[in-house]
Amino acid sequence: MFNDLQTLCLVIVLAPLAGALLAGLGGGILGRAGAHTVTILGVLVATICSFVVFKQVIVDGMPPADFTVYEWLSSGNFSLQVGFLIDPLTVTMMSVVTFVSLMIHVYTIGYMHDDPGYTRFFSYISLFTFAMLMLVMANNFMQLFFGWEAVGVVSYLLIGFWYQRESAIFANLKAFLVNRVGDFGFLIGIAAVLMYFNSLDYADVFAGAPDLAGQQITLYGTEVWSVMTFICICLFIGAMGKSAQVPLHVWLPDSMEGPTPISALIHAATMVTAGIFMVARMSPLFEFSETALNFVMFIGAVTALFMGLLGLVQNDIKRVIAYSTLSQLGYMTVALGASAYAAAIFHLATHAFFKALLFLAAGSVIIGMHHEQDMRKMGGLYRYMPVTWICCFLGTLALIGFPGTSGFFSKDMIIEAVHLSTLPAAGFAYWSLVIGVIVTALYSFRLFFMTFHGSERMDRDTWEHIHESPAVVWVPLCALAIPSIFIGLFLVGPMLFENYFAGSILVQEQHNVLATLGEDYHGPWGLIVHSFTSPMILLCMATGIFLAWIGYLKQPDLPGKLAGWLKWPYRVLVNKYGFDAFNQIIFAGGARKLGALLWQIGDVKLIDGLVVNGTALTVRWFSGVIRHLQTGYLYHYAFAMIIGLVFLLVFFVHRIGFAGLTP
Amino acid sequence: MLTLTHILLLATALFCISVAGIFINRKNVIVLLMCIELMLLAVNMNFIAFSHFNQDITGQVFVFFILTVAAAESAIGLAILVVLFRNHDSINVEDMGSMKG
Amino acid sequence: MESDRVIVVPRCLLRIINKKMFELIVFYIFAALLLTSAVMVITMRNPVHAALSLILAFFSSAAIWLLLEAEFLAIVLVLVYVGAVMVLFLFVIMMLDINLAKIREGFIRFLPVGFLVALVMVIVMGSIVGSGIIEPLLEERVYYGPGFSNTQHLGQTLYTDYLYPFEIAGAILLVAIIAAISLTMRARRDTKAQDPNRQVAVKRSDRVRLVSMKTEDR
Amino acid sequence: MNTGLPLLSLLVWTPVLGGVWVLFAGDRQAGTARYLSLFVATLTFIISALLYLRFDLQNPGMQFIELRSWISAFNINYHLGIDGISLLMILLNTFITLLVVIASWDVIEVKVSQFMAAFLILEGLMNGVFVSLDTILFYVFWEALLIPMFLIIGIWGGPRRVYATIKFFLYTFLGSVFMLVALLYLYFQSGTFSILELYDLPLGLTEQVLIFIAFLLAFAVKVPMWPVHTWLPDAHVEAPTAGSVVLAAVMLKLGGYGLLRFSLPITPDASAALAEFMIVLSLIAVVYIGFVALVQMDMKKLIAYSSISHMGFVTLGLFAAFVINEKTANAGAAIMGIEGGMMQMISHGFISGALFLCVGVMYDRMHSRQISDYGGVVNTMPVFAALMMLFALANSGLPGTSGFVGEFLVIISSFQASPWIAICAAITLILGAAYTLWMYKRVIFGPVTNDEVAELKDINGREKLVLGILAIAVLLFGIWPAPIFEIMHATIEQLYTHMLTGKAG
Repeated sequence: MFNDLQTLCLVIVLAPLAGALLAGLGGGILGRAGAHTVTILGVLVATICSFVVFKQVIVDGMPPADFTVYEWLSSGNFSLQVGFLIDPLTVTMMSVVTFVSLMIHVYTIGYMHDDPGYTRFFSYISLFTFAMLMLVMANNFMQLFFGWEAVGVVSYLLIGFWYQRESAIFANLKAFLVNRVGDFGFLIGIAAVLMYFNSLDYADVFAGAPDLAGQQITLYGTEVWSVMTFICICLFIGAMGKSAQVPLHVWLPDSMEGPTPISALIHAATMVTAGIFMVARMSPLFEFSETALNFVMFIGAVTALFMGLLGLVQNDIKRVIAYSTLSQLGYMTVALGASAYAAAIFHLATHAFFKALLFLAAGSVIIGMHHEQDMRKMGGLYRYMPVTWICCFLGTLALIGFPGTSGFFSKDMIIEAVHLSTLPAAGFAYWSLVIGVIVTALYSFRLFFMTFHGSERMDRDTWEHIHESPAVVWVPLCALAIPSIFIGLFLVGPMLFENYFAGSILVQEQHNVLATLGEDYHGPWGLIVHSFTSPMILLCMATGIFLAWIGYLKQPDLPGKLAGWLKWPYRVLVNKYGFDAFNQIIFAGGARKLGALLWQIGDVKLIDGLVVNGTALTVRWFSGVIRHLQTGYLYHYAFAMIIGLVFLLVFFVHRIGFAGLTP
Repeated sequence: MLTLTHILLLATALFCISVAGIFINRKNVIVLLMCIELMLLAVNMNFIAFSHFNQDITGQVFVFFILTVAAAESAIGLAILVVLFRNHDSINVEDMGSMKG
Repeated sequence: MESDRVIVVPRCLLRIINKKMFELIVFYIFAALLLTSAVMVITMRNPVHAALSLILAFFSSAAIWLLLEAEFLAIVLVLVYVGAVMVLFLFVIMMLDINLAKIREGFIRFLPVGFLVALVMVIVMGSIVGSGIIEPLLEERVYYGPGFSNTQHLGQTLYTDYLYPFEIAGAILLVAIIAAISLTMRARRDTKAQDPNRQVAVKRSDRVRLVSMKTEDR
Repeated sequence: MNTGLPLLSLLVWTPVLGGVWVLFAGDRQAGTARYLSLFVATLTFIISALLYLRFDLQNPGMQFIELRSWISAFNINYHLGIDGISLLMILLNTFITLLVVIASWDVIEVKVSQFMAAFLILEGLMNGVFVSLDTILFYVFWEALLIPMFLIIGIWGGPRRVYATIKFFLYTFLGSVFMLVALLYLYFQSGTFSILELYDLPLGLTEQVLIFIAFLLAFAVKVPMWPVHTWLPDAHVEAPTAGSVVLAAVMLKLGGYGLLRFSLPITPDASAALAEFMIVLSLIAVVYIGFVALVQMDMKKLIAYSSISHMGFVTLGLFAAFVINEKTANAGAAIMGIEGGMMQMISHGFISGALFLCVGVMYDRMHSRQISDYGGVVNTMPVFAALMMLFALANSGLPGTSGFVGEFLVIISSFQASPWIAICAAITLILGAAYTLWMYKRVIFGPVTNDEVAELKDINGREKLVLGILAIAVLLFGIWPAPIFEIMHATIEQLYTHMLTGKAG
């Protein structure tokens, strides 16, 4: 049984890797069809195996398994190993990742059909699947970090997939570097873990966490921090990078330069949720630091509200969805801060489905519009692309949390959980999320109305070619639409209130908001009914939809006027609060200036100029002076010799005296 | 009575004369060479004196070698002089400044 | 051993001066000659005269060496130095057409300096030597006597204890010969001698040059 | 201990004599010279592989010892032996030289036999440094190996090669002269030139500090540590590709090796006393040089600066061990730091070598190293771009490549010395990625910028072979570094115990 699981896990991880290697190295031999066949086969195998493991763990109730595959290295008295931890949290992530990835693979056949980098693309996304699985299945920090960086790299490669576009290669470098800033914190966190727990294995670390709760670390002078707070905040900085929380969010909107399937797979459904997953995985640590939880919640709330606001002024269809992703990640982060880890993971799962759906729908629109992404040049598409229209509508409903859709359950639970949380940041977070609901509804329907309804604003040439996308594109849409709507209904109960994550997520009694919620839980229908009986959230949502209807269907010139009236706030939003400009000037420019300064002043002037060449110049100057002693005339040398002789003689006689000369 | 000191003083005087010669005839390479011969002669004188007064033949062996080397030296020195004269048309030391730093 | 020496001196003088005294007189005579000739070497206007003075100096020092029982070296000095080296000097001096006036420039100017240096050295060295602290190892001066062969003695030492240095000295002389020859020898440019080596090594390209010319218009 | 063949002597003299042999092949038979040097390099690599196979992993001491009297008047011996640290260096050296011979197969067209001979002789001499157990023997090899490198840069180098060679030579020579003084002092104290006997020589703290500084001058120049690093960028820029590869991949390791072989065991108390100073220098190298690398316009210079930055981790790892011992007495973490430093040296050998080869590949085609002359190379050289991407990522310390392992271990262990050390060191995570990938972006990505780039041909079979082998090595030791650690573990544990015992009292 155990061995079977081990083999199964290895197959899950290695099948996509094999696919990636075959497609990547043998792409030329396999050809396009061969490449997509092997990669899809690999991911399909991984998906099926994941479902099998999912069934074993969740349905059959198998206890969590933690095993080592091989020893990576042993140094000092530490042994770092590569191994897997299979528990409910892991299998949930595995299933989500592999399923979404499979859908993306299929969708890609259609989307990337005419692209010259077809096989390369399949190799990348399979490689991504491998890396993501390594991340979620890790049983220690080293491997987690491996997966963490590996997904970052694949994301780097994929954002820059169209390497001829200046904007794409700018965006991918930016994404990688911003992620590296997060990883920087993460690595420090890992170092702290090693120092205080003397191990990097989850099992040892989680077991030792309660003992360390009171310990403190001196950072500088007399500044003393709780070790747990330090570790958790460091780790969370990593999560902020990967899950694009303010202020490390700047890379995500730019990452939309990558092909749409990538936006769906990596920058909506899986990679960006790695941070959420990681914090949930580390719940046994975070639970011991309320400071860290507050920090998490605050950052999440800021992201949820303010990134959502940015979505209101974007005109690029993918960027709107990207900002919506940022906002939704903020929701999840808030849930983590409120100790409602299960709710965060639940939202992660539902979000993976409906956001992938939205992205793929957007991709479908983009194909239909011949790679036009500006919403101002769309409109009225529902006539031409009915399937996409319906799928997009369902996705939008799920996104805004319309009662009954999966998004409704997950988002509602988060808001309720935050409402119950007793942490200092909870009040701010709660109101941010509630306002966020209005904003979400507004930008979602803005997108929906601008794209599919209203007047047809595209040019004639494009208009003539608008068509519904091929089956490989819309079948995954439908396949994703189904869980987007229904999965919440089935999972909300078990996942949040029935000890689903027992053993993998730890919540302390005083933080356990979900348990409090669970006391009033009467099944999913109860939740739907509840939303109508205390309709604040619902009203917020309705407000958002109404505003969108007014602004983008009824009076399309209203938003423009509004922007004219509110010039200053509008500018702030269009400039994305100035983050990009700030980073560009202070960090990118500053680093280059500093580098140039250190190089030109430090290396070239001081070390080389003053010390190294300075020494040489001194020697040259000195020898230039004394070389005049070498007149070249024989008699000068003879004179020098004789004078020397005389001096020696005199010295000899007077110093040593006559006595010294006697034999 | 002839003592060691007599010889040594003679050699000293000879040596100093040749040193003075090097100074005075600083432009004439030939005389410079001759002065060197004189110096060597003074040195040889000392060797022989010590050899005699100490009854040790080694001093004379040294003189023998010095004579050999001095002969070789003057042969080469004169050869160089000849070449020099052939190229410069002069043996004036002041005309030879190519080693000037 | 004193009686063995046959010295032709007037008998009356013998009464006043004994043998040692006589030795001293001979020494003074030759010493004076030596110093005078040495001074002439450095002051003579003409290099030929200087060389001749040097020869005189060699002769007088050879005489002093005879007093010191270094007969072989005294003879060698005369034969080799006077006979070979000094002749070489003279030969060179006469062969070269030296502008005497230029050579003598600055003679007077440097005279005081030379004199000063020489004086300092004389004082310093003389003060060492003259103080009498340098004494021979032997208490009494010992003579080898007439039956003793300085040449044999020197030869025995030279060919046993100093065999290798002796060989090296020979090698040095050889090198000096070769060096002197190779320095002064110059190949004449107008010689008509043929070099078979170059003749054999000749290549076609040295002799024939193929020229491709443009065909002329008719 | 050893059976039959004197493997270490073979390891040193096979390439040296082989080099002389190649030299005699002459330029008229360039082909012969090439095949001959390939043969010699392969033979040497096989010998080193044999060494690895016969090496006893559990034994922390010296193995394969050869001891013959050399200059008996001064008690100088021809004393060879290796432990885990030396073995790794030797394997790296023979491996890289083999690759270098293949890589410069038809790149070098003038004076082929001399070029190949220089590399083979250099290889032998470097092996000599790694196997010497006698300080004078060590010193002789140490100085002698400057000569081939001097010639390689000076003859086959770029336009400013004279300046670069003189700078390189004087810098390194200045340092090593001080080492000679220290060695002689130790000889007069102990009457022996044997390194192993010097380990047990009791020395006062003041003496130790002076000796440590003398050693440091020699080794810091080679590593190179800030602020004696400025010879490296110049030397790299002017050196031919193969020269840069050997310089970066192996010669810099001599500095680290010297610290491990001399400074730490012979002057442990001084090392402990000056550990904080050394850490500060290392951190300056990591951060300062990281910023400097960011603004380089010349690819080779950029990689050279990145080498300095990465070698900062080596010294950081070695000296953080002392502070860790002082603060937490956590032996495991301290050893991890030292082993991390070692690993960083090995991996830097692969990665910097590979990156220099990559620049060489482009230089052979375009005759320019300026980043601004390139752009969009991926369009014409996709295979090359993929390989270079791997090396660029490895250079920025991506997990799964060997570049990660050393940095990771050093950072997490130095955290125990002080969080701030780890934080400063970890800045390289950002800087390393920034300068490497920014360069990659400007050179490889983007549309084709000029006609010359448009006419580039992708790498040929030979280049593929060399870069492919390096890629496999980089990945293999990233995914499974355990074998490297097995080799050095016993030795480093013993070294650490010795370091802590101290000998001032």
